Amino acid sequence: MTTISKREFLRLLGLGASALGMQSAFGSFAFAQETGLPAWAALPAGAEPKTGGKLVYGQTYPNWAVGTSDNGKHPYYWVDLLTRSIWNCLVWVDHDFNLQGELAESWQADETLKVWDFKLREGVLFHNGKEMTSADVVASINAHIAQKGSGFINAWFESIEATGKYAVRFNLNAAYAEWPYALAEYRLAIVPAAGDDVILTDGIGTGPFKLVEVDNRRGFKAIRNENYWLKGRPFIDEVEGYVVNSQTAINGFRSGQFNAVFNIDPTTAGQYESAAGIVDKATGGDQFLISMPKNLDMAWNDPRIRLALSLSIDRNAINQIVYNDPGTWIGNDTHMSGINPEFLPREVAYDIDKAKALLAEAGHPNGIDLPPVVFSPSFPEMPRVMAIVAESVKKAGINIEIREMPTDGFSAYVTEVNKPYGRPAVGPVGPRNPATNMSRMAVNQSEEAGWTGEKADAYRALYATTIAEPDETKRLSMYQELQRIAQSDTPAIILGGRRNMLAHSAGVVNLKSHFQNWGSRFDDVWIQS
Amino acid sequence: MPQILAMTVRRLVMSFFILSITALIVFLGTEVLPGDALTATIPTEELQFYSADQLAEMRSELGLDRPIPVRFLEVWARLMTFDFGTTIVKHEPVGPRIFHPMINSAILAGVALVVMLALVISLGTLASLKPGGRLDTTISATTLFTYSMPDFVVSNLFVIVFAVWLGLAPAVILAPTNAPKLTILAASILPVLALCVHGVAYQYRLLRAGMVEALNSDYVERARLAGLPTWRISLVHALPSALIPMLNGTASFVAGLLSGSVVVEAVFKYPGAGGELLRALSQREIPTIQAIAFLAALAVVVANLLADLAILALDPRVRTRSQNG
Amino acid sequence: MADIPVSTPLRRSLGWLRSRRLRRALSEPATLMGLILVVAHLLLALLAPLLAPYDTSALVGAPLQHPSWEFLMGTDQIGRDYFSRIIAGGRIALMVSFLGIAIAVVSGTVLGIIAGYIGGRTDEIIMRIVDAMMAIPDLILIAILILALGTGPGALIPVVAVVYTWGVVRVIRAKTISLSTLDFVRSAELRGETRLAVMVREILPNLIGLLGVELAVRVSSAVLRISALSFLGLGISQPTPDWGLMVQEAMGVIFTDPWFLLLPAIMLSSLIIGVNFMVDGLSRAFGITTAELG
Amino acid sequence: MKTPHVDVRNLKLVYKTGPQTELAAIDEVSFSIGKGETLGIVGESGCGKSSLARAFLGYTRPGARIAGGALVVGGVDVFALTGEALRRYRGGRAAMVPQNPLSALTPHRTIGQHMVELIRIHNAAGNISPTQKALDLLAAMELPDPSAIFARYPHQLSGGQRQRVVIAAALVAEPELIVLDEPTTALDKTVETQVLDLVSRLQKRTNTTLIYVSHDLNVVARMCDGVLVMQHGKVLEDGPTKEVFNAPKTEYARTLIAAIPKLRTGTRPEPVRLATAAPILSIRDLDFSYGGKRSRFIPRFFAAPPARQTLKDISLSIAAGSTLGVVGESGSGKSTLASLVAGLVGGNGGRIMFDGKPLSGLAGGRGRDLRRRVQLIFQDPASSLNPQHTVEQIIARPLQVFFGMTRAASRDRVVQLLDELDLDATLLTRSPRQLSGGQQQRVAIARAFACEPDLVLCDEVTSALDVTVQAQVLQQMKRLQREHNTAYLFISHDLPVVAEMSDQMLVLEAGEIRDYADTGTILTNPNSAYTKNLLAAFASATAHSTKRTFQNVS
Repeated sequence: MTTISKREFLRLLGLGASALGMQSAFGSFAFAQETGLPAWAALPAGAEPKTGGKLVYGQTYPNWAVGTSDNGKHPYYWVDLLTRSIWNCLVWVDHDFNLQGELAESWQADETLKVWDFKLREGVLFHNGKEMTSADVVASINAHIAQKGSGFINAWFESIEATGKYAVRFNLNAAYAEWPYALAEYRLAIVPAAGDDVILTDGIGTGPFKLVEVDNRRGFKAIRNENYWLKGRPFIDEVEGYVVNSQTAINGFRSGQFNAVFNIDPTTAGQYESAAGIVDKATGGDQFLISMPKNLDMAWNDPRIRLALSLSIDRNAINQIVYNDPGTWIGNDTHMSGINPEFLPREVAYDIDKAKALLAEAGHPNGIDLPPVVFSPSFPEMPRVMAIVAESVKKAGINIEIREMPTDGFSAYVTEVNKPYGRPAVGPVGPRNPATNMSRMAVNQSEEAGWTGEKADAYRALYATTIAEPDETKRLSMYQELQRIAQSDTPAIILGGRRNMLAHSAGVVNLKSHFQNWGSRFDDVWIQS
Repeated sequence: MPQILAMTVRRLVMSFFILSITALIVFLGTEVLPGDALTATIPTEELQFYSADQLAEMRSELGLDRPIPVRFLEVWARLMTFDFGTTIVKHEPVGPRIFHPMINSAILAGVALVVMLALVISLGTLASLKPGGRLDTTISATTLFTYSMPDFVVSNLFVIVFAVWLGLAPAVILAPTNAPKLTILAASILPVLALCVHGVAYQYRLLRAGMVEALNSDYVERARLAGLPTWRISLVHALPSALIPMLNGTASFVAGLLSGSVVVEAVFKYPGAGGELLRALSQREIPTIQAIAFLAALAVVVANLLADLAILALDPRVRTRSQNG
Repeated sequence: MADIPVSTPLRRSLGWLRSRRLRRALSEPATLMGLILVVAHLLLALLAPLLAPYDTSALVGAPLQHPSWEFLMGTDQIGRDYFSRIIAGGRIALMVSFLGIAIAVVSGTVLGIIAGYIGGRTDEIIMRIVDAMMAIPDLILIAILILALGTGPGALIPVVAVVYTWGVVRVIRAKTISLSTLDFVRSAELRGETRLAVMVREILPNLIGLLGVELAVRVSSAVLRISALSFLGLGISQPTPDWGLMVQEAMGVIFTDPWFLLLPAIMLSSLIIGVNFMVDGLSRAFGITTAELG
Repeated sequence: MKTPHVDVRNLKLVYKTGPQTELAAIDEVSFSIGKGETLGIVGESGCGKSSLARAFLGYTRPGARIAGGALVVGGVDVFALTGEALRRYRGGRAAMVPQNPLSALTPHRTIGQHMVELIRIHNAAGNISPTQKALDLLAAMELPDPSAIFARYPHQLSGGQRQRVVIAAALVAEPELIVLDEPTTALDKTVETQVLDLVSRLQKRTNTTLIYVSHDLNVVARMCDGVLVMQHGKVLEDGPTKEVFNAPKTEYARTLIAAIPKLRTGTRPEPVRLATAAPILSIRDLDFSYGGKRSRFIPRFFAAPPARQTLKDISLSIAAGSTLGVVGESGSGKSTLASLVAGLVGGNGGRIMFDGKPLSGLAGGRGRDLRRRVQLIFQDPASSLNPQHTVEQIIARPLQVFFGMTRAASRDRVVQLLDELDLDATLLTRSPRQLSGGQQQRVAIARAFACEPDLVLCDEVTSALDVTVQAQVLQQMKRLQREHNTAYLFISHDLPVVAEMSDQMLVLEAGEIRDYADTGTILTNPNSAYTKNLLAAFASATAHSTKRTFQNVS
């Protein structure tokens, strides 16, 4: 008799649900009955977790936002320090891109896809001992809306109301089939209800660790939350995280100060492995993007030139040289990531001759000088990616300077060169579900970069229809159609995509790199020996 | 003595003017910029949430729309009263934010200063016992060599050798910014040494030049001919005079030390004002930049004032002169 | 009856004396080594494009290769020829420093002579500005100015000039003051020479040696500062080859490929050490004291 | 024959001049001195006398070394001493009185600290406290108020006081040999006389052997039993003072002795000229004080305020083509007088008339012609000639400024001027640093005469020169005066030199005129007590007063 693991069984169940076209409308709610833990929290077979120990990790992702605030206890400023050590959201996206209920046990939409009911997990205690109820969720979400916490929900959000002690209802202003995904955004943490000016500032959440000390912009210390709602978790007694640069991370790891480092520079993997470190790669990670402004009289207002630029970027070289990961997916010039099932690869992604032909067609047979773009590095390897891009496009006769600058330089460029609003937004974009991904060129005003014209209008119209479509299969093809529209006009160019990597010492077990920078969990990690 | 007091007061008044000019320079460098200070301050990720009207409103709220002289006077008044204003985006007071980093940096620079002076004076005196001797040549060559090593290279090598390979000290300073100052002190051993490697050379050259001059002087020759022991000649007769050129260079030296500590702090991740400054520069957090630059200048001016007083104590001729004039 | 000259070599002509001083200075191995290093660095900076086997930004091989005949110093993290980048790594910093310092030396000399010779209130005003400018640590001042002006060579040159002028003013002023007490200045004044003539004709020629030394010392210091800024991520940025930036990049592979750090560090150090040896020897030969250099 | 107290045999001292080359500063020198005797070592600058002085203490300057010979003091082979023994010998058995007492005293230590330190090091206090011993020594040096001196810093003392202090310091351990290196060069003549008398008295009491090293032959003649004449590191003459001075055996010694400025009270030249010529410069009731006013040339924060040198009620006149000599000691105001006339400082009470027209204020405010006609020659040519200019540029500049000459035209004139001062035309392209002191000063004189002046102010123009060179320069200046009919205001502290040069003399003390008359009158019949004193000081110095017989032991 074939034994099917609980996990496998649930996956099959999920497939069944998606065959009905309703998978995303109904949250997963199955529990591993024996342990009282949700299925996604199950440990690998044969695991013998140990309790105790301390995880000290370094994180190379510099979150510039945190520097603008003194309040290190605010979850918004925790993308670098990995929010989920302290807080939980209603929903979590797991390592396989599945939605999992975190503080929400299940959810359901009405037929209009405008009213979403969420059932909350019962018996969840905040770090301060207070039980989490719908009042807290309502207060938290309202605070996020007021503080403009996530650009991905504001456009649709109408109101939230408590429909019971452990139930809340979202009312949207338009149909949104993938609303729960939007709520998985790391910022949308659930915190205890409090006054408008106090809420979100006390560092109290429902997460596996309780905040002991935050050194604003440098690091934090936290200890085990004995009342964590995932029973028997976490395994570790203490966790400390520090924001460091790539080199400091290596030094700290090799000197034994860190037993894990998140977001390592792929080139430095050898520095960890030569010190007995274990490198773990996620299926995906952030992509590097330039969205092309079209409001000024610039060469790339011509889609042929944008396409030529895209076609002349040797993305395989990036994968090979920077990530030592030849043959992996390459970006398709939309925000869609290779790990999205809806991802639609370009038919031809690298073709110098075609690029040259396009340039000639656009009136630049001898090549073209494009205006410089500037970026501020978020991931350590980013300057190298940019160097390869700038170098490889030369082969097609395109000269473009991609200059590294601190954040301010970027902004100065924006305000000086690209008045009034167009900006060559160069930066990393995190992988999200298609609804969120595709919204970035449609509703997110900072990233649409002034994409105008017939195709932009068609794209926006189709986007509204798509997220109102309840049938997932249909949505998938519509998402692909959206990608085709975007690709035909190339308003943005994806330079390359990284796979998040972390390194940990052999003593740290079950620490997994998540494709979303902020997605890593700490409640299922333990320290061996 | 009252004359010396009067002179001190005069120097204090002068320092006040110097700091005012410093404030002006900092203001010009930070606020009278090409581009808009406010929008530049808001990180890219945040900018999406503001409309043009909101930005205009914030600008007028911050007073960035007023004439430059008015704004300078305000900045001047703020800096002079150590009220460093609030950060542009979050309206959080700058003072408390940079208080601990400043103290930590002061500890680092202060300890480095003391260690360096002790090192320089003992090396300079030792070398002067036999000018041109093997010790003298060795020290001169070594300091010149270490001077040529960029501080960012030295710091990194220190981390690799002493922390990663030998494990004598932590490679990354994890002590929180507001840690007890003894913890900070303990954490500053390697950074201080790294600072010294580069910094000692400059001071040593000045001191040695002073020592050579003093040792070639008539009064040292007289002391030799009068049968005084060599160590006594070096310490009692030559050293105090030799310190004067070194003390005259205090301003550049302390300024250089603070420059170096920005680099060293970055390498060690020392919880000091250097890191705060780099962050502020990256984000164009102008009130913070102004505050740190101003406080650094204040430290230099104060150090210079102290050096002047030390010269006054060391050289009775200057004392008499200041009484007369 | 003729006077007895102080010593025989003084009978020779002026030019000969100068070269004799130079020769005496260069007879010291350290000075000679310094001069050779400096000249080598200057030649390298000037001729880098001719000497480099590859384009400094071209991706010519697999990343992180060890030295070979094809790639004399191996390749860097993205497969650019490291040798080509190393020899070009000082170009921008040196050029920016040299031009910036040249401006600083000229403007600093003008201000310094005026402050030192005219004295009085003019001196007071100039010196208080000098004090204020020098009170701000140079790295911070450079960073602030870069913020305002940017990091292109066109912006860095004035930044370097603005930051380094004041030290020159101080040194030149001190020397001018000591020169002004000499009687040849009195003599010129008694002849009724204008102040400008006294400054240009009488004082300036006596500053030439000091100015040369100032130029060299400050160029080396500016190169260090610029590379430190690159290291911190505030200065020169990719793909321009720069030693400070290279050191910063090399830190990521230090434990497996240490020469990536050593090569740019050695280049930077040898330039600084060369300048210092050269300046030490020459200033000894031309009687410029360390104290004068400030 | 008595055993000599100090015995020098074939002493050779060399300086390193290059990696392989050495220069002998003292070459095979031998002589000896008896106990309690006084030996003078004379010679012009660079003759090796200072190196010899230090060698007595077993000391050579860096770069020099003893290359041979022996030096025995009281039976001790000095060159054999090392380490602790050498240290105890220095200051203990032999002591040195240094040349310039201001620079020889550590500036940041009080006189008391200096003295007590030495007393402690040499255990010289006996059964009294070191402080008491120091006070006693200072008192023995006839210093007024020793306890006040004790607490002062060197720069707070007068030159004479400092000189007494360094002598007291040398006496701390009652050494048997004291070497005095140019002990009174920095002092005024009247003070020098007092100090020398004091040293003589102390020597008599303690029977110390003394060695005087000096370029001032007057001092040696006055103080020493025997004298050693040195040139280029070699001893040219060696014998009892009287013999050497009265019957020098070598040409060099003859020249040296002939060049000593002497007070000649005999006939004065051409007094007639005074009576007939109109005054080119006349000064009436001149007052001047520096108080409150600073020279604009001295920056405020750096230079010490100048001494409060004041002039009171100065009236004088100089006839065209004649010389008025001004004599005074340091602080008498004589340089201020020159500065005022030259226009280096301005703002005075009283009147200065030049050729019948008022001459006042700073030089810059005077007309070009006035600036040309009044020239100043400075004391130190090393300072008054721009080291970066060639001789030609230096002399040609006034020609260009005042006569608008072109380069080519000025070249001939410069050569001519050089020729007038016996300077070779090959010097044209030299820089001042390449010239000897005498040549430098003659270039400075040529520069002054290039202006074709009517009045030349000479401020201590020969004090930096050796006596033989001084004699030459003075001769040339006299000749130039005759040829150009130029008037001189000749200022010096050296009375014989002034007397030699002047038709009339003026004696200044503390800014006031003590005597003003024909040179002959002043020398023979001075009015004031001050002038009499001054004359006495110079007269006694000049007299050959060997009080003892010199024992020639060599």
